[in-house]
Amino acid sequence: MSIMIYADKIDLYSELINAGNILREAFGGDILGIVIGENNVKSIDRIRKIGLSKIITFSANELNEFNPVLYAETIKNTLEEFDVRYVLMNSSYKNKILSGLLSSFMNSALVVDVIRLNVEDNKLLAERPVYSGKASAKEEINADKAILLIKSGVFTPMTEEKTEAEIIEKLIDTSKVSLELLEFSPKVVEEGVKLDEADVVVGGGRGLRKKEDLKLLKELASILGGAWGVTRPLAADYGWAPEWIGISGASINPKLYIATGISGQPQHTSGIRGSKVIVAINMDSEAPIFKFADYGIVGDLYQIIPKLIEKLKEIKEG
Amino acid sequence: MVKILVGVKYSLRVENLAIDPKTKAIILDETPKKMGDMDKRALEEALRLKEKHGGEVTVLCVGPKEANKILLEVYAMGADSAFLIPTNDYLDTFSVAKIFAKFYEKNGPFDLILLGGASTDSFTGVLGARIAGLLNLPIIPFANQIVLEDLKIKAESALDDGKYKFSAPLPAVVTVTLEINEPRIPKLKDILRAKRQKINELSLSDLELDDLKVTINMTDVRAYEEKRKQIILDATDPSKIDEVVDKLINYLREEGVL
Amino acid sequence: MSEKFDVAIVGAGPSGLTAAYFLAKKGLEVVVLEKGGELGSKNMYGGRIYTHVLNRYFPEYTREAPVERWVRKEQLYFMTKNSAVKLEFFADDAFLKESFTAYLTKFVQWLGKKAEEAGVLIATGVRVDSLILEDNTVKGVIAGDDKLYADYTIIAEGANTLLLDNLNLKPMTKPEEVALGVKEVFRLDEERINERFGVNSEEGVAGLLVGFPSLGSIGGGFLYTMKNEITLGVVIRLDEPVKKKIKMYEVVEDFRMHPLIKKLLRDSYMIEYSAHFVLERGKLPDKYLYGDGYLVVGAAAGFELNTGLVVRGVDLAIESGKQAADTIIEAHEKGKQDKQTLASYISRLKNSFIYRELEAFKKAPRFLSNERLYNQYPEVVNEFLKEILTVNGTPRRLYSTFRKAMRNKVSLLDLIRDGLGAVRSL
Amino acid sequence: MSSAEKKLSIEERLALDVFNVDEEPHIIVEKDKCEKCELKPCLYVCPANLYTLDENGKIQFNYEGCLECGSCRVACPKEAVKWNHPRGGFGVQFRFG
Repeated sequence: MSIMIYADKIDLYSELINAGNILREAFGGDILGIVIGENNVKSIDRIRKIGLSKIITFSANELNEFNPVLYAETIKNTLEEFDVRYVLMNSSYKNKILSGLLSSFMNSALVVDVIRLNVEDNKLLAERPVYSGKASAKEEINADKAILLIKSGVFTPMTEEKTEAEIIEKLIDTSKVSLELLEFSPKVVEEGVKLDEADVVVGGGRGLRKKEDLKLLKELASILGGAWGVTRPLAADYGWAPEWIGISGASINPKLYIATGISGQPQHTSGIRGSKVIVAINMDSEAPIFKFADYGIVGDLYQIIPKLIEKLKEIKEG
Repeated sequence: MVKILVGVKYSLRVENLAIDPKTKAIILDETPKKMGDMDKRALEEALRLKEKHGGEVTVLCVGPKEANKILLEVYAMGADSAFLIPTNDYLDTFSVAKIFAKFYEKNGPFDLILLGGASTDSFTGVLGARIAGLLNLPIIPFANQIVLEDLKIKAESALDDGKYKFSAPLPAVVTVTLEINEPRIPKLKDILRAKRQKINELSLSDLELDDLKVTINMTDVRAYEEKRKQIILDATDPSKIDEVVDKLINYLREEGVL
Repeated sequence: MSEKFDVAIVGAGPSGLTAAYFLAKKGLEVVVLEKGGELGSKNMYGGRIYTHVLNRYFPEYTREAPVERWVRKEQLYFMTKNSAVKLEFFADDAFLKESFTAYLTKFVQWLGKKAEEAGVLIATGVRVDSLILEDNTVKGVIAGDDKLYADYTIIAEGANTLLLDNLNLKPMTKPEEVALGVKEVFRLDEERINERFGVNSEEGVAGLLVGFPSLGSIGGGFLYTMKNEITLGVVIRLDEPVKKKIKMYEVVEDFRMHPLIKKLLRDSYMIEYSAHFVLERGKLPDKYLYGDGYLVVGAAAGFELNTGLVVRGVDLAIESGKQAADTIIEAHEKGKQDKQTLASYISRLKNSFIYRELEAFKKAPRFLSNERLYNQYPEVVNEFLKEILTVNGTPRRLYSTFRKAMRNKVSLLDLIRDGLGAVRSL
Repeated sequence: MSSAEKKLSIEERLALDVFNVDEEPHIIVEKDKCEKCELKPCLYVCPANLYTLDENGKIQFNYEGCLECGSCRVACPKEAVKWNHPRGGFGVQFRFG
């Protein structure tokens, strides 16, 4: 039997191998890697010495862009050939679809968004956040086979040099696949990050005096590589932005949310609960937003934000 | 003419999760519920396809008996028939997928299975793919636009790294995002009509699934402490701003969010 | 699709559902239109239902209705900021079944189920925007683009009378005619509630709190024990917060921070916050209660009784629903919808307890709008008791202590006047 | 679920309630009328504190979080509050009403 690792980004194999090691210690077996697509196969040297015993590669042209049905067909045969019991993937939308298809084929359990993994009394236990990240669920795997989608960043990358993996190149017949990819348009990063997907969000409220002042938010957001947003009045009443953050608008789950000039009405705060860290900047020390904040600055946002931008720029530039 | 099977979930309202303040356990019975947000859009999309091409929309829900509330809504929106498979036990997505697959086989043929991209509460986002896997059908996931032409379904998927335009022959599974449409709000007459429609109940035995076995047991669901640190820095005195901003940056570094 | 019903009822509260139930029992085609997505989701009140009407119309309620606790103890608190004087009435067994605590949300769901079983069509999630007015006769309702025709329309929209006001079927509600009730619900386990209030699991407490809860304004606080919760809130006349420049959302929390209340609520946690109108004006003049094709029932008609000591609504609502049903059944048999025929609603009401009791308390609003009742008397009572109960070696006589407590707060003349006023109004 | 030991802000309390917020506001405030209103009763009667003053002393209003009591409609002396119930099925949903 063996454990298989598949990632849709080459750098994530070295994280997943550490999840694989937990399974290997408990259940034995070899850890295989499977790499799909020309570009990924080209970078294969980066994962050659992380502890994979074999790396199976597929580099047909048709595999360069994601096609869930085609990718599932590609992996299927390998699963049988190597008697794979556990599959580890990074948690992404693409892999959710891929693993869904594969798990039906394998007749296996499937857990996505795993943030903790351990084995107790020969039972595999996985933990994952549920209910918009408000709670965590412990799930006990009750099947012989399982696919686990691990959140990136949960396991530290393998840095030690291990024995070099054997490379097995494979071909696949793509002609019978029913799903056809007509067009792929990669995400344009410069276009601005989407509020609900951003790692950092800078929000503005009625403390902003005029529409032009939104440039403060935009500048701060861009230096942090994040998105900017506003509260409902600014969007719906003043028309400064097409959408807003809050109960009737977008719910956000960033690592960092910076609320500037926002008083903290529940209609807004219920949309920011998913944020890991919340910073509030407001003139009014009594503003309810401070109760929802990890770090609050009482003061004038027109002085504080420029200073913050200035200092972040210094850091960025060296 | 398209025959569409739509799946809807009786989902928890996660914004109103009932939590025991001491144990942090989730009190599921007390948490209000609703039709899943994306499921509702799947139904809306099915109704729009039916309005355009003719056909029939069948809705299936696996959940507790109270889920008939949302099936009433399903009828009010315009579905032709609604089925409930009442179950109080926790079912993993694989079991639900098996139920859908069996229903599809027994009550088909269907041209299309439309589902929400992910449920509002557990948000796993794999059900559609598992059904497609079991039935060996093509899947187009997380679609934010659907076109049906020449017995083919074309849809645009919003995935991690960009937009994918897929095309698949019918029958196929398509899951949808929140962006795909704005669901209709039933009118008085729709609601009155819905009240007279029958919610069909099927048991697992009716689907020959008596021995359905879950592959995952949820052993413990607990709310995270929702506590904010509330460290407040005073920068009302402009001369303090420099120092306060430095402090903030340090805090954010320690948190690992910069 | 053309829909036509015998009766259309706007609002699935206790009055509307009772009317629907009795009409359907007589074989009429009845539809109830409710704006809330689910039955009971827009209904809110303090927490107590008096049983006399249920005994008469729904005797099976003892087995079926979602009773939380039977009220065994009636408590009256006179409160100042830091102290309280409590009067407690412990009911004997006969009194015990006079009222129970319940959530109106759940009670309405129960009543709705009964109505549906009787054949009523209840459509939830329907906001009625207006009434169909043809030839000066109400002929049904309008919701969005849809019209629904009915021979009779019952307006059971509750205390916030939007339909009646918008169609000028009655004069616009004035701020001094309504009070705002704000309620907080606290979860506490059954055993601790029993222990804290000295009751068993079947028995409950109803408390009325005057003085501090409404910050000396006209109104008061209320407290009810549910099975696993305590509901607590304030009712204040709508013109008062404005006069006193106090914010309603703060009043209820200030009240909750009173040392006595804090003790009662220890270890509990809040699970809901809600608000609703309570009528202060008493019933609408007869002429607004009926017209060609329609009747007005429940709180919309002003059938709420707020005497200061007793707050009632559900029993009046049910009774008015029953009387409206009887009126329509009779009119339906005659095949008439006109105002003259429907006027028998008023004579039915006059023969029911509703008018008798509303009549009896007609003078109450004037007595109850006397500020001293809420402001000075709680202070006096508390200070008086504090004085006579304080032992510090100084001898005191009862009368002079009383005078001392009253000093600067209320004159003896006021006291006599108010006392007489109270007697006259009761 | 908030402990009863301390005062709760209106935000904390409203967060306990179930809202099915309609995208279409059910209350429209004609704010120009508010400028001539000295009393501004809405600031005091609203149990959800949805009426606030901005730094220029102008009324700000947000319909989300409305408990649908109707106080602002009745209390407003300038008829500036165009009040309606939220569309069917929307708005607050009491569970312990």
